[in-house]
Amino acid sequence: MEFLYYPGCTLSTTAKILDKQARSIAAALDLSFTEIENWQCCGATFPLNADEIAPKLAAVRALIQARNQNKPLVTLCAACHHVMKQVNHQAKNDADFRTAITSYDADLFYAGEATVLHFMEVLRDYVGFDALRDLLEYPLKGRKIGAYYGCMLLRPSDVMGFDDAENPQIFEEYIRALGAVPVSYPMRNECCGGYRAPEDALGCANLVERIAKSAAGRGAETLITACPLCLYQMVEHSGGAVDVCYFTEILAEALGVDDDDDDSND
Amino acid sequence: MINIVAFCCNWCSYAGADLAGTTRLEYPPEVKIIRVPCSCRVDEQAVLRAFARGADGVIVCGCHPGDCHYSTGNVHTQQHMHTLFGLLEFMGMERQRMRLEWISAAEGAKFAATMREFVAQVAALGKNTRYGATLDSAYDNTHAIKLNSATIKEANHAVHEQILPHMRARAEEKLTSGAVARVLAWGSGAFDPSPAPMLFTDTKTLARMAYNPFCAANHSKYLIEASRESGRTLVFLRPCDAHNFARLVTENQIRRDAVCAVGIACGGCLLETCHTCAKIDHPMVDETIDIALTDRTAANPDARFADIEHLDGETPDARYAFWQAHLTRCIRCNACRNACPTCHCKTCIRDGSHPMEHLHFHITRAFHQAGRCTDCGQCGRVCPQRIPLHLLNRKHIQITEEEAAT
Amino acid sequence: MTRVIIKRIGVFVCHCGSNIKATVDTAAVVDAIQSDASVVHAAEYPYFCAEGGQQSIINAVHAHALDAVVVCACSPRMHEATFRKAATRAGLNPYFVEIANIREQNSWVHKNKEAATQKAVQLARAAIAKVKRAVPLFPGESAVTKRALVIGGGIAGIQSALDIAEAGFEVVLVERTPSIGGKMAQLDKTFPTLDCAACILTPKMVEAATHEHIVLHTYTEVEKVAGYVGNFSVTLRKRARNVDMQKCTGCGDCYAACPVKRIPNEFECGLSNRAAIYVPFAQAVPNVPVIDRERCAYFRSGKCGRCAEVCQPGAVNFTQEDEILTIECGIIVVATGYQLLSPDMFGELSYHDSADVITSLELERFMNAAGPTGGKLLRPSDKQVPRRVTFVQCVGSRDTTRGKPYCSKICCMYTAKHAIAIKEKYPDSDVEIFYIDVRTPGKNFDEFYRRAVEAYGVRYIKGQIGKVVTTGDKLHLQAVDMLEGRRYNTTTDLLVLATAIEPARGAKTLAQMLNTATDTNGFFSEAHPKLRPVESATAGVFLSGACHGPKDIPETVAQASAAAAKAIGVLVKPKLVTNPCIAQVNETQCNGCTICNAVCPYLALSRDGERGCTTVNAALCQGCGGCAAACPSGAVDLLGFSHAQIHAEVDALCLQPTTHANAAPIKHTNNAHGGTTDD
Amino acid sequence: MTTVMIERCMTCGRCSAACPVAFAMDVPPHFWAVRVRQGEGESLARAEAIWSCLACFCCAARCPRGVRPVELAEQARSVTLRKENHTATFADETVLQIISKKSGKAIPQQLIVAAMRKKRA
Repeated sequence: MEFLYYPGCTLSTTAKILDKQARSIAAALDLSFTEIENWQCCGATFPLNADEIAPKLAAVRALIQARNQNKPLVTLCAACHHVMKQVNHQAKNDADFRTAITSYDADLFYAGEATVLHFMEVLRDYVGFDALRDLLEYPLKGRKIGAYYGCMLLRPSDVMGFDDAENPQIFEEYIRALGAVPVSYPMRNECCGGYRAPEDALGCANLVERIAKSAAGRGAETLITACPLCLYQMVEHSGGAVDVCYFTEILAEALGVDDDDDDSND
Repeated sequence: MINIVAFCCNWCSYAGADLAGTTRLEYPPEVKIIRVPCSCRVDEQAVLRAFARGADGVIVCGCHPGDCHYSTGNVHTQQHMHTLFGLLEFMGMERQRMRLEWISAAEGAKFAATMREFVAQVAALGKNTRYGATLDSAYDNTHAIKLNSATIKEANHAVHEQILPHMRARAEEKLTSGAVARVLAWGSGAFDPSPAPMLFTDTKTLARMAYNPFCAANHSKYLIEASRESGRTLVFLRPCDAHNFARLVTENQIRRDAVCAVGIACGGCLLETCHTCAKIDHPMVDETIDIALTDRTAANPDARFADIEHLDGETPDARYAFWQAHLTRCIRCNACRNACPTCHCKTCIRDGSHPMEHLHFHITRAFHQAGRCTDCGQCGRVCPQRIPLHLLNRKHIQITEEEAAT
Repeated sequence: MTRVIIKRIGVFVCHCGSNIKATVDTAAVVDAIQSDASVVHAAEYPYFCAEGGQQSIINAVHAHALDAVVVCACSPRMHEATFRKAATRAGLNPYFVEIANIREQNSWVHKNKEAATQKAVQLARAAIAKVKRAVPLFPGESAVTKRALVIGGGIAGIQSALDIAEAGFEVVLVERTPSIGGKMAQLDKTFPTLDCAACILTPKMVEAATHEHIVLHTYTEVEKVAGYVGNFSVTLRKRARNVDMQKCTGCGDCYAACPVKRIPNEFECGLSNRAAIYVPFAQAVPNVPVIDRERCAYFRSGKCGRCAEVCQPGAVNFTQEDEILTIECGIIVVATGYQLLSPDMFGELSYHDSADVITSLELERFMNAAGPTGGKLLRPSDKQVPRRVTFVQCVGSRDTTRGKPYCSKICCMYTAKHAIAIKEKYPDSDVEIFYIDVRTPGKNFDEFYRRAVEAYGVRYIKGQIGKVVTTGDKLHLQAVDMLEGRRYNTTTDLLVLATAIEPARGAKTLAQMLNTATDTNGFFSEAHPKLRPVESATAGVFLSGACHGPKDIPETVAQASAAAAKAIGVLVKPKLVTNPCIAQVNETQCNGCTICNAVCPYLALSRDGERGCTTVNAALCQGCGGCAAACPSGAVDLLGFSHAQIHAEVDALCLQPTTHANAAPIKHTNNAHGGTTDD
Repeated sequence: MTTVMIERCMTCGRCSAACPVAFAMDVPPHFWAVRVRQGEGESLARAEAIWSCLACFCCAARCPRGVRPVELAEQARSVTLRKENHTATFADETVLQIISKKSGKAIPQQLIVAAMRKKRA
């Protein structure tokens, strides 16, 4: 199965490890990932003003490539994923938006035809968790792992279509497939406060503490996340209450493709 | 003075008109109301009749969607009138002369306002001379639109040649075993390009069976008669034949159990409609012969509505002139209705009507196929006057498809 | 139908005082229409609707041997019935009367006298043209099967069944579960009087089961409905209980002996367990167990049979099969009730995550003395009495995104009831209620709610809960207090969700079987929201209770009795009179293509396979005429509004009056649609 | 002025109950739609709350009426920024601020971009 891969700016800088792990996993699972040509930063946030067109064009250009090559567009970073799905949804459902992008640049004619997938959705829907279980070299027996979803993968749920926004299960099923014990805790879909990180360290610490406590209270030893900003926030503010890593790390480990090369996560 | 006929449903619009009266809301006396139990009672004949007798505008009024006294009557009204008005417009009648409006029993003011507006709109157009009471001899033939219809493309004769032996073999096998009493297939005529549907009952005659790009007749209609004979009938159906076959079975015209239906691959024939045909499936058949060979490479389904759009782009005057030029040549030979697989009424509603009503005959003929026509193109094919009758059908197909898409 | 050739028409032009006469020159109308050869008498009069006016029409019919009457007057919606009765008194068929509406649709909406007069003449001519093509019509009759079918054995169905049975008609009461009683049987107390639900319901259940006119079928579902008002034929599937109803004594030995015990009890909302052979609750009617075949060890593996061994009367019967019954009945009462919306889609409230988040129906079971805790309110997690109980209203109600757009109507009141009940039982406990609006319209309702606040100290907080987090034995609530305008974070021991109510499972399927409509929310639609609130759009199908929308018990019972009264109104009739203006099929023209069948909203048309043509069920046809318009060959016509009549009206209105006045009468061919050739 | 369906708000308060930071806001989310509806959008634009919004979408996700307060916050922010004609310089300062404060640590790129977006007119 062939996919177009959109790494995004964070995965090219501070979260190279996420990129690397994903690529090794894809190779191990026989998924063909072609990096999208000349990609531009997605903008990290989806503008909620109807009149802001320019910040969405980078996403439109990536989506057009996916449509033209007739391959699903795969993302890893929660922010990129959020922006891609939001822009795709708007292009599909908002005729004014379509007119606006075409007026901006006549080459940009796009109506939401591409499919946007998160790497986790590829694992679930194209590989299958059951098939994944059979491929493991080193199942994570007995490990207690909690999923930290954060905001951007889940909400708004009608656009993201990722999972039930209030009681998501996809990461838990993934953890279970890897042989570990999923730890479900109520705060797993709450916000880490990332958007306020520059100006309000105290507020962020507060939010992260509530999440970490909730997870630790249910016995999670490790938290996995798909978002570099969530990971950064957890590392910054949780005071080491729980161990946090990318969701790809545990799979790389279980598959035995984790080559421990640490050019890395910091 | 113009003349407007308003068909009003008893429960909403007629009561709304009464309310306009009770509250003394004036509207022009050109409007005359005919009371019907439900707007769905208004058929195309009533509307055509009104125009034929000199009405300059027709308005049909019913309950708002969801409020129908008979629960879903107005849904049918909407479908019927939308199609009928679209067809008339396509044939050059001004759309402003026809209207469908939802008016509730509480909307006296809306009734009066609608009628004022509609009368003004029709008055601006003046008396109706199109498809109306008087024959309009003033049309200018020089305006007639030239269609850039699909040019005849090559059919894939290889497909036909490859399949014909299999067809003969299947026919022989079934006739010999007694599984069927007759076989309906094309038989070669005196000349090569004139194969016609034939009933084969004797294996000795099977050599006459033909399958080539000139096999234009649609088999399905012949099954109406054949399936009523004793014993089963084997029939060979291309996708177009099969679609009409399924339609006729659904409409109880073909006794399904009396037919052994064999789907065959189609290489296309030299029929106008083949050039935009996208059908490759064979609904309701019992068995198939090499249907994977069906070749649509020469067809261009995207061009299906090209002529329609071309005509739609013209002015109503030009469209009217186009259809006048064609339809006044009609000699009412009824070949179109005899060949049409969905025209199967025992008696035709338009039998014995006035020459002016030839025009209405064709509107009616096309309108009655709405939602049923499979675009097989037989109507246009058989017309000795070369009237492009299939365009009327395609117009309502376009209307229906657009409606389904919204 | 014999065609009567109408040759002698009388036209009566009414002045309606000055209402018509002021704008229409009535004398000119009388003059003008006499040019029609068929009009043998024409007259004007100030008020034809008055007794004198009617009498003058009757006299004219006799004097001039009229065979039809046209009245130019007010709207037929006003006096058509009056003039038809007058015609009947004069010995004419009432359908030989046509009205030309020259008041509402002429004199009242036009000012120009000349134009209005001319239009009046045209309208009169249209009416004359129509009546010429009239045929005598006679209302049909159909018999009434003197039996009612009530679907659903909750309080609504029980009440309707009892009322109809008391009127002396036989009733078949069908219930899907093993016992009648419905949701009310699960309740503890009822608002606003706090009387015990079981105490008032169980006597009614027993009465329904023992009533001489009621036949009870529990564990039974409706499979198919055929027929029409007065003559329904309903197919029921009576599921195999595997216990002989006659032999069983209700001793209970079987379920005590059953080794399969850990099945969540549906009646107890899964809060306690039952065996594979069980009665749903102690007061079940009938008190006869059923075997849950999916769980029963005998049915799963063929091994066991303990229940049969201990059953002394030998009532357990593993070979029993589903039974198919056909019930003939005259009317059907739908009383299928409601169910609770699952709170699973509101994940932030942690119903899935914490045992101490429960629904209000689960709370009813905890509070009920016959419930899983014997009436003690114990939190599910640690079986301790909660010190604080928090309620949240509108979980899924008034919610256009994840829930239902409507107000579930009963939650405000039952939550107040729960609060009072908890305070009564545990006066030291702390009860807090989050609400959006408190809605208490109803007799003694607001007083009851105020009592909760004033006498019991229940704390009402205008606000909602946004997130519930469980840590240890506490539920942490992230909430808002709207009156304070700020966030309110608190903890509680037990959280009760007032989840929205929705139509019972299968309501939509049943509605399709009955060919009646449901609203956008899946509740059964009434025929008219104001004037026919307990009738469905399908004649002979009546609505009882919450199948029609959220309702409390008093309202349900009131509607159940109303439905019963309407039903009895049909059942007492010796014959049903049918509307004569119905579809008619010309069988020689019909080729049985069934295009018309598809447009009929009442399934009144069907193809007669033998004759190969469509036939009309006169009892079902409501006379909309959709079929007549749909038929391509004109084989279907609508009596009273026939093709010929409508075309004649069109001709009269469209052909220019001047030419028309001199023209010969329009020729009419036998072919209903056939064009005439006179223009 | 807004694409948010403010008229649907029935002031149930679920947005403020859902918001992880409403407790610290001068004007909690349940007031937002009402303020705009009453023509007091200006006062919302002046509120500190619109800057403390995390854009986490909890308010929108849990609103029973499909109102999206989160969008109002962003729209109010843009109104303010556009009025005050904030330029790129302001945003760049913010970025510098982040980087200087956290120097030496791995600040994810997306945070820098998001912060620029938030503060740029």
